[in-house]
Amino acid sequence: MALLEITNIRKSFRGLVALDDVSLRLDPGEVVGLIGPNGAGKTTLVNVVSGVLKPDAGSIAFDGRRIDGLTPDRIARRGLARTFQIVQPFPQMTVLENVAAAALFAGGAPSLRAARDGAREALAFCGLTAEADKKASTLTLAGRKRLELAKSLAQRPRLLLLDEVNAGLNPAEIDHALELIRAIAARGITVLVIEHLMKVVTQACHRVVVLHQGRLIADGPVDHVLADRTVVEAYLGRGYADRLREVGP
Amino acid sequence: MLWLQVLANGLALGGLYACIAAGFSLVWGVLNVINILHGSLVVLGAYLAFFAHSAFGISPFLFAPVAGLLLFGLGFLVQTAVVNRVMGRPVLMSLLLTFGLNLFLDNLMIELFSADYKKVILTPPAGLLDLGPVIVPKDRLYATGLGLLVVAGLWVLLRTTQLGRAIVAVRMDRGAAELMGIDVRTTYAVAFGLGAFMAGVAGALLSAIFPISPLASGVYLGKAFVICVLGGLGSVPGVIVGGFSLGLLESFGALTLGPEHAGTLSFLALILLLMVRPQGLIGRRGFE
Amino acid sequence: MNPRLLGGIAAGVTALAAVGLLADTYLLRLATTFAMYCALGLSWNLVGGYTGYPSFATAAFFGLGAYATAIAQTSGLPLPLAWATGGLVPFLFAGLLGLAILHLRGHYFAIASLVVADVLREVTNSWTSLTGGGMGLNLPLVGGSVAAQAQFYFWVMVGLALIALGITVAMDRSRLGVAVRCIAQNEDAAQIIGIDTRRAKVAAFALSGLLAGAAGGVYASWVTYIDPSDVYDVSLSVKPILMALLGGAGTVMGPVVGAFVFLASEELLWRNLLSFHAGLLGLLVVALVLFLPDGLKSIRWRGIIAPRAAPGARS
Amino acid sequence: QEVLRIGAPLPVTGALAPEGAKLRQGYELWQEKVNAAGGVKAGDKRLKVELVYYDYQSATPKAVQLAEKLIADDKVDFLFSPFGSGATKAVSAVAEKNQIPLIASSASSAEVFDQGYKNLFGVYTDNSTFSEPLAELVKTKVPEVKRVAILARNDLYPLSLANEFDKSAKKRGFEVVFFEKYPIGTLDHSAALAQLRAAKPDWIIATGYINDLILVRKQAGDLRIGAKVLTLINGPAYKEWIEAVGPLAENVTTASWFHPAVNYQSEDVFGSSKAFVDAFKAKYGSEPDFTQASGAAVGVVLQSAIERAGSTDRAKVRAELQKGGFKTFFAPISFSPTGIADSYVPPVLQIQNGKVEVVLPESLASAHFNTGIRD
Amino acid sequence: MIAGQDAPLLLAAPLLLDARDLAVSYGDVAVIWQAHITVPAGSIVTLVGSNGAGKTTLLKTLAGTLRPHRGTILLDGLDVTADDARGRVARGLVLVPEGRRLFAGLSVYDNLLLGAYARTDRRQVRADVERMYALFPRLAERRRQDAATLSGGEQQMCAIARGLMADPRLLLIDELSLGLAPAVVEELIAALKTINAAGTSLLVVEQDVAIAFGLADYAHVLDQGRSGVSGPVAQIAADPAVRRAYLGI
Ligand SMILES: Nc1ncnc2c1ncn2[C@@H]1O[C@H](COP(=O)(O)OP(=O)(O)OP(=O)(O)O)[C@@H](O)[C@H]1O
Ligand SMILES: Nc1ncnc2c1ncn2[C@@H]1O[C@H](COP(=O)(O)OP(=O)(O)OP(=O)(O)O)[C@@H](O)[C@H]1O
Ligand SMILES: [Mg+2]
Ligand SMILES: [Mg+2]
Repeated sequence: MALLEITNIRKSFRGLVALDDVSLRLDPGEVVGLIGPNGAGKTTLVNVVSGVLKPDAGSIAFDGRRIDGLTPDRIARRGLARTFQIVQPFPQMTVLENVAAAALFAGGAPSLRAARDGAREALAFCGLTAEADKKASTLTLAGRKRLELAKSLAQRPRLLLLDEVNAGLNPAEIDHALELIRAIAARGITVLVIEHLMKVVTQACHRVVVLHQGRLIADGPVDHVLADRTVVEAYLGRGYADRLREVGP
Repeated sequence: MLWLQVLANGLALGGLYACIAAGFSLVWGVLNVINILHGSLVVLGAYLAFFAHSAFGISPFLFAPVAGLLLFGLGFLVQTAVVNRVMGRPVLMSLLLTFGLNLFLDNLMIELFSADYKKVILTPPAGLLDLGPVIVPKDRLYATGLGLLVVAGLWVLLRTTQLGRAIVAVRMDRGAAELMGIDVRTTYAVAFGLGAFMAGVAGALLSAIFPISPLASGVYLGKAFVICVLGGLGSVPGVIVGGFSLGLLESFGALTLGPEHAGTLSFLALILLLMVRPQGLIGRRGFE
Repeated sequence: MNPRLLGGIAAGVTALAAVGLLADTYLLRLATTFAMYCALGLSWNLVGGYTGYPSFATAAFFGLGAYATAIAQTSGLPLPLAWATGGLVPFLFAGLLGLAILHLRGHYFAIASLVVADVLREVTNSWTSLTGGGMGLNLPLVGGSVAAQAQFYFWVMVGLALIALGITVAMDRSRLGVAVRCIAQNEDAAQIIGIDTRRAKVAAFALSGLLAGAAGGVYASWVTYIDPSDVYDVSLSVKPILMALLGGAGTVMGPVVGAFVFLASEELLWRNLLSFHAGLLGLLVVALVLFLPDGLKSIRWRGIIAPRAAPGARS
Repeated sequence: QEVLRIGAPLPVTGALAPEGAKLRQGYELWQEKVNAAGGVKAGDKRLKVELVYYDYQSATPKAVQLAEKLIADDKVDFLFSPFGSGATKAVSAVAEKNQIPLIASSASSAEVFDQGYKNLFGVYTDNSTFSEPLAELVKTKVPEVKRVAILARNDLYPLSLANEFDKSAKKRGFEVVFFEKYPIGTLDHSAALAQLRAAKPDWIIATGYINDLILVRKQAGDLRIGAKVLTLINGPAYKEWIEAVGPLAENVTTASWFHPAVNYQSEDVFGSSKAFVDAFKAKYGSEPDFTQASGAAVGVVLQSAIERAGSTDRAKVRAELQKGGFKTFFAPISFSPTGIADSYVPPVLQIQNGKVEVVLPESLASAHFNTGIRD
Repeated sequence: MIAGQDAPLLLAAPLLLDARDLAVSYGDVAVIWQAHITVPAGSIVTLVGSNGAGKTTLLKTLAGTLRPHRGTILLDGLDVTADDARGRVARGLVLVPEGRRLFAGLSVYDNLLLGAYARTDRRQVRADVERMYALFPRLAERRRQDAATLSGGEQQMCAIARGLMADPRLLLIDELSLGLAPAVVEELIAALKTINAAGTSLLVVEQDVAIAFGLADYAHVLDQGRSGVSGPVAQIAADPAVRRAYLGI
């Protein structure tokens, strides 16, 4: 059975159709890449799935139960976690407190102490242990992105939606991030990765889907999709093909 | 017949109400400061007009721009010296700050002018506009007309000038505004000064209609609140709509439910509106 | 429990007991007022300090509690039950009100909560058959000498302040406490990590209503005469905010410390100046906001003696 | 020299600040006069008058708190009341608990005095003493009056006054065609007045304070509302009111417990109403109104009671107060068993040619009653 | 170390920007210990460094929103260390900040006009707006939209366009390609090269070092708050240490 089943979702903003009849299915254990030009509707899709926005039409089922129309907190407690492209920390709390709060609520930790333990583990996993007692507002941009990731991991999710968590990393740091994603997948967590960094998409994902002007225009194995002419033209550009050759998929 | 008269009454108040609320709305929308001091500034404008009238015989309607300019200076100073220091801090801080200033100014005015009610008496009286079934006092007509005119002027200023755009930019992100080369502190001070200008004009206009006392500052503040929320925060067309809505709401409320409940009615309207449409009747973008 | 907090409470209770046993009626009245301010400051702190919603509804809850108690008491309910009514009615009211207005943020919430007291005042004014309208309501006197009555209400009010403190401590340490602190900092993020933000906000708001309402109830039986403009007075909404900010909003003891300092300075100004004390109180508020934005706790005593090097960051 | 300490909670700040300032002027004029004359005679002692003021910020609870402070900390011998009926009612409970006589300067609503307290004495007569003579006057002098309209401020005293007028009017067979309340702080009365005009009343009565009544009169003028009789209470007796409304003041009737136009011979420090008015003018440069006069009146009443008792013993002074029969510049004053003054009829006043004239009672009248007001 | 002693002398070309021996801290926390950076007139310089190295901090210092507690900043030979951000904008030094910082509630169009706030040549400003629309067609489509509701990548375009609207002599860009789709990055780079050719110098922070090196003439490395190697791109790109640390090779 599919873990997430998105069926015929539509969403528009005052006439602008951001999602147009999108259907997508994620199976347990998959790591799927979601790519598309700027403004294609990727973040909107994450917002609709996580309950931040209500879809105009269509349905979403998580683990066999409808979740469209539920509030974000209930969806989170069911085991669906997401990160924000524009990061959303609790700025005046320490990094540890930020993550512990996530463990306490959506993570279902029985006590504050258990939550802190869970948080430490998530921080270690994301390489933020040294930062644990800093105020979240003092982290660098990349640090805050990793905090987003640690928070969503502390929720012990079954499905994780990552919206450009690796933006702002240099290629060497991306290698490390790739390992992280693989480790998450190894824990049995299903992951949807939104990323403009093709290195991440090509090296971490089993499958990739492409959104363009609110419509799904491709869905399939990575090499297959990236060889598609429309995808290359709409999204990757000419220079990309050259560099792809350089770095290697 | 009665309805026509009540309609005229409501409309005759609308422009003046809009003028009372415009400065408050501007400061709220642009500086993100709920200026509790606003009512006291209105009263101060009224006193200035009163003294100008009793000492030199200047009509409050002519004096209004002068009162506005004097208060602009005061507002500019207050912002530069005090309010600028809490810009960008949580809502409560600026609220408490202007609350403290209001307490101070009100009591200062009581000390200086006493709490007795003063009144500008126009000689000769402005007279009435008799339209048969409907009678409208001319002093109200002047006040409402001039009030509307000044509000429209403010709108043009904010919409079409570089200053207007800078005022909004500073409100949205002061750090980024600095990076555009905007002088943030001066822009704040000008915006607050403009708010005070509107208060001064409104005060001078209403001095010909209502009795003046420091004790009335709360009443004007309350009106400004209601109008602002009714029309939409920080929006100039909003205060015009809000001003007329309140004028009509009060007039027809008093007619249908009795004057006793007219005030409650406007507050209830405000709460209901907040619940279903927090952006007000027409306000949308938090400026203009 | 934190030993310093415990020590502080113990010291406070001892001081209060001393006041209760020794003082003359006026001092006792002042101490009773202090306890009432504590309860109000703590009540506001649950919403304004912990949850970060700038509530101006304290006066509404207070007035509602006062009238609920007054009506219960005149219709023959014994005192403790009348006070319970005074707490419960605002508790339920705050819960319902919260459902209606807690989706508003920032200034909009502030306004909505501010207007509630006005609406209640007008309703009370017009509902003459139940509330006496503008004429006010007289409450039955409790028997006993002047001194005994003063003592009695002093202890009741202190009890209420301790209950408020207890509720605050319990919330501070519970999941609800974590939830509202998250909400205060970033409500969207709070919801995404699984916090039922609506429930948490409404719970904090209702508890705040309970405490402020109970304070209003005890107050009503204490002064034996209430009228709408007194118990729905906007200053009842503003003063608790000042106290909490003064002592440190979002902390357990902040409002208590703040209530003490506020009452002391108000009394001092008022005693020494017949007419301009309110103006000076205004200046005091201004100074407080400018120089102690985080309350008394932000004073660095060492820093005052030996100022530290100026920080490098400009803004 | 020994002192007589009197506690006086005052509304120095807040909504009642203007009234507070006036009361204080009255108190201080009396105090100055007595002390200049050597003080209050109590038996063979002469007591210097000392007034202890605190600001109760126009808030009733604060007034109650202060009364306790005055008794406990300042150990005052007697109390003057705060301003207005509501606060007086609340403070009278404290005075009663402590058995301290409280002289009320400004309470006239029957509700204040029906609590069975023994220590409360008010120098104003009951509100019905305004409505009864006026209604009688209208009935006899303007027989064509049939329809009455009442507009009242929704506040303890003005509302209670309006209710008295309602009763007095109905008692005489008038039809009350309009009776509405307006909330405190109303800026615009035109809607209510437009409705009132539509009811076509012959006699219009509006109650409130000076700022309300300036607005009511102006807006009634704006709407060209005419009537046979226009009664506004309290306000028209004030100089500020007459100045503020200008020609619209003509023929407006009002009533007042005291007015400089009355002249009583008295057995107090002033000697007569006229002497009081002169002393007031000399000190403050303007004519006293009834609030200022009532401030001095509570002083002379207390002083007379102490001098008759020959001591400051509270029980004895209370007994003298209950006996009554004080001839003061304010009016001849005695108290009913409930403590409210019942020994004089307040003058009915009318503005004629910009001046306040007494039209009732006949004994004090300075002019004839005129009917019709300009519209 | 004496100021300027080892400041890299890149060229005989006049230096547009010459910042020496900078030290910056947030409160008590020192972030930049010793940094030098120069931008020859007419060139494109890239600033490279790992996550948390202090790149953003350095740019903010150069733009005048942070004050260094040591060091001097010369613009065109003139000491601007004491000037605030406004003064530096007036001299042609403009920053596109990290996190975009668009004016929410204002349209894309208004945001662009605000970028030109300090300019007085009204007519040229209108023409430049059209130029930006040509450069980023997506912005032209969205010109009336509230900037806060743009997609992540659209916001980045708007921010860069707004910076260009100031008609700067030196434009500092933090995180150039963050959140941009590969095809857009390609266009942007081409555009920046055109703008550079027209006389605007650029100092760019870019995590994707491959992109950065493709764009810039010179590169500076910032390592844990201290200036490291610097020189022509070809030379730096060949440095094995740099390749290992930033290219993951
Ligand atoms: N609240 C809103 N109101 C109006 N338009 C919106 C709103 N939110 C998003 N949009 C528009 O919807 C489109 C899709 O936005 P979305 O954020 O989903 O794009 P995206 O695929 O995540 O792009 P990016 O890669 O740049 O982050 C964009 O054109 C955006 O401008
Ligand atoms: N406001 C602040 N207060 C305290 N420390 C801060 C603050 N902002 C940044 N820092 C710290 O300064 C250091 C450098 O931050 P900076 O943002 O300049 O790095 P960066 O090189 O831009 O990193 P990134 O590539 O992740 O954007 C980091 O350790 C960060 O935690
Ligand atoms: Mg996106
Ligand atoms: Mg950075």
